Amino acid sequence: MTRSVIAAAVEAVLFVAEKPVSRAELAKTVGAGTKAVGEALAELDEWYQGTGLRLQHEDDDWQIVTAPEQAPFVATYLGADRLRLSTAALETLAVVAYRQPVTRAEVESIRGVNCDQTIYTLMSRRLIAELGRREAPGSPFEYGTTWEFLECFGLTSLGALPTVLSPDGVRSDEAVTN
Amino acid sequence: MTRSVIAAAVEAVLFVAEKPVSRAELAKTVGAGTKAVGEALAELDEWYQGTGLRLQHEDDDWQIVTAPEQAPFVATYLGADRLRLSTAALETLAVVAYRQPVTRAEVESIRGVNCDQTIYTLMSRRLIAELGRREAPGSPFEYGTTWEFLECFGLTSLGALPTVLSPDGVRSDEAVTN
Amino acid sequence: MPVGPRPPDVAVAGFEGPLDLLLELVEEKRLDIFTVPLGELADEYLARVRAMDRLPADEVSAFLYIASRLVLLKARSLLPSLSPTAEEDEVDTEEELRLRLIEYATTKGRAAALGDRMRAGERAFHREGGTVELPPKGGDPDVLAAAWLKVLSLTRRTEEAVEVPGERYSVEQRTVEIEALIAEQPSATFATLLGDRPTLGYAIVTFIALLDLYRRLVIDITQDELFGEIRVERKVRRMEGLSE
Repeated sequence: MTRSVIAAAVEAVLFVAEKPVSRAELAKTVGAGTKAVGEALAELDEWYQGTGLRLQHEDDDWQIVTAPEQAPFVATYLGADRLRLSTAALETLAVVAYRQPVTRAEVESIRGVNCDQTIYTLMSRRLIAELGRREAPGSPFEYGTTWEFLECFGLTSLGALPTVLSPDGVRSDEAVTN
Repeated sequence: MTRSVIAAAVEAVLFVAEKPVSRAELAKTVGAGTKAVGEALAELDEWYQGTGLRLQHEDDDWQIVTAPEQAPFVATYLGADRLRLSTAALETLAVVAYRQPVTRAEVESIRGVNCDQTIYTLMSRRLIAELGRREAPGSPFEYGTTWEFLECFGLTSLGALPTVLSPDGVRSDEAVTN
Repeated sequence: MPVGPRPPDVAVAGFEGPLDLLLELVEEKRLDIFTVPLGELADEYLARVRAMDRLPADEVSAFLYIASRLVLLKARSLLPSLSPTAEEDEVDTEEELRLRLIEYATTKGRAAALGDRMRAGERAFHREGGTVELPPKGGDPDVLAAAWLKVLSLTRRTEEAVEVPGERYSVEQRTVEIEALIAEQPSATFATLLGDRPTLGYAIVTFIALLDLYRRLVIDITQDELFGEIRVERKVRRMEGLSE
């Protein structure tokens, strides 16, 4: 039941890391190739099924986090607050999450209302962030979700966003990928 | 290959804890008896054989640590010549540095989120310290940066902190001086 | 829960916005979003807008935009000769509005899915890494300053965001006013109805009121030339018993 030497080393490094670690840095740290590290990460991911831990990643940055099922106990221990968002804020968050990178004007065009307020709310809760400016007239900011967003919603990656069917039941795949 | 429900909960709590947790507190947190928690700890201990993690205890205080065999990789990662802090910890450190002496409630009101964990992290890294209690209702602790903070950031004194213009370009003088 | 100012998320009379209201009408009537002629919803849409007690001035224009498109779609279905101009055709088709509605419905579904996750509270937690014994080194003061700037900017924006425009007009009240005026004098111009230096909110509410009066056959609206004066006239009621 032992795991590969590289997986154990990667696990130890991720355990002490204060923030997500890129696969390249993991490779450098444990003295292995990025391909081997990729396999080690897959091994850990599988290993953590059914345990109190899981592997979370955004692009190629990785971190060990607690399993969402254990949230009540961990929140009790940490004295953490429950996240609460209004329907309006959730709608804006949904547009940003599934359509990122997205500008404020695009969010407003989809929701049909002014979104200044909800965008500020989501930014001050660190759920979304400005990614940079789009090369377009007016150079508007583009927004995307943050690492905290994945953590707050218990998603291991953006690919784990819930699949929601549109009313016709077919255009379900436009998330993220566009 | 799943582990018991209690073991997964105990694992998640020990994972986020940054100091040893007593069996009694674990039992209270996960809502189980001390005997059941003892069995869960034995289960975890066995589970961690051959992985990058270990269960360590002193008397009846428990903690997850990295496996001794992985020490070289951990040292490589941590020993790299730069400070690693999560975004949350860095923001909290910024508030303390520019606004000291400051209470936890003040830090939270400025950052807009709960800061218990990051304050603990910064204290354990000796970047901030309790200065004493404020003469105010509840006598809250006041926090400030340490000598190690100055050394870590290569600052000769707090007066050498970079001047920051606030977003509207006028409130530049609220750092340190107040 | 974060301490500090909490910006209100204003829902307009129970709706998150004009598309939300339109979607609600479709769902309430159990209509098929893909086939229902949207123009058929114009009357009901206007009625619901009229029933709203107070509309925040900064959201009224969005409601007006949807309302006017629905009225146009209805007019075309009643009068096939009212074919769209080439210009309108590009931006103002029923299909485009329908696609927006479908996309909004999808967004609402996604928001609900995220909301379920949020309410279930099944979130992950990371370690802050507090067990490290080595003395820290290699901090970058500029990175620290940047973090402070970010905190400052988030705090500041939240404070600004709390300001809410105070000016509000009621469509219902304005409709009553215009109806009374038109009962006394047979006609008026849009300009006189607006008065001197109207605010945007006042102009929009006045316009919605006119659309509503027009829908209820109280007034006729004429405009002799492009950008010319819009005339509002009391509608000549036909004798009872005669069909329209």
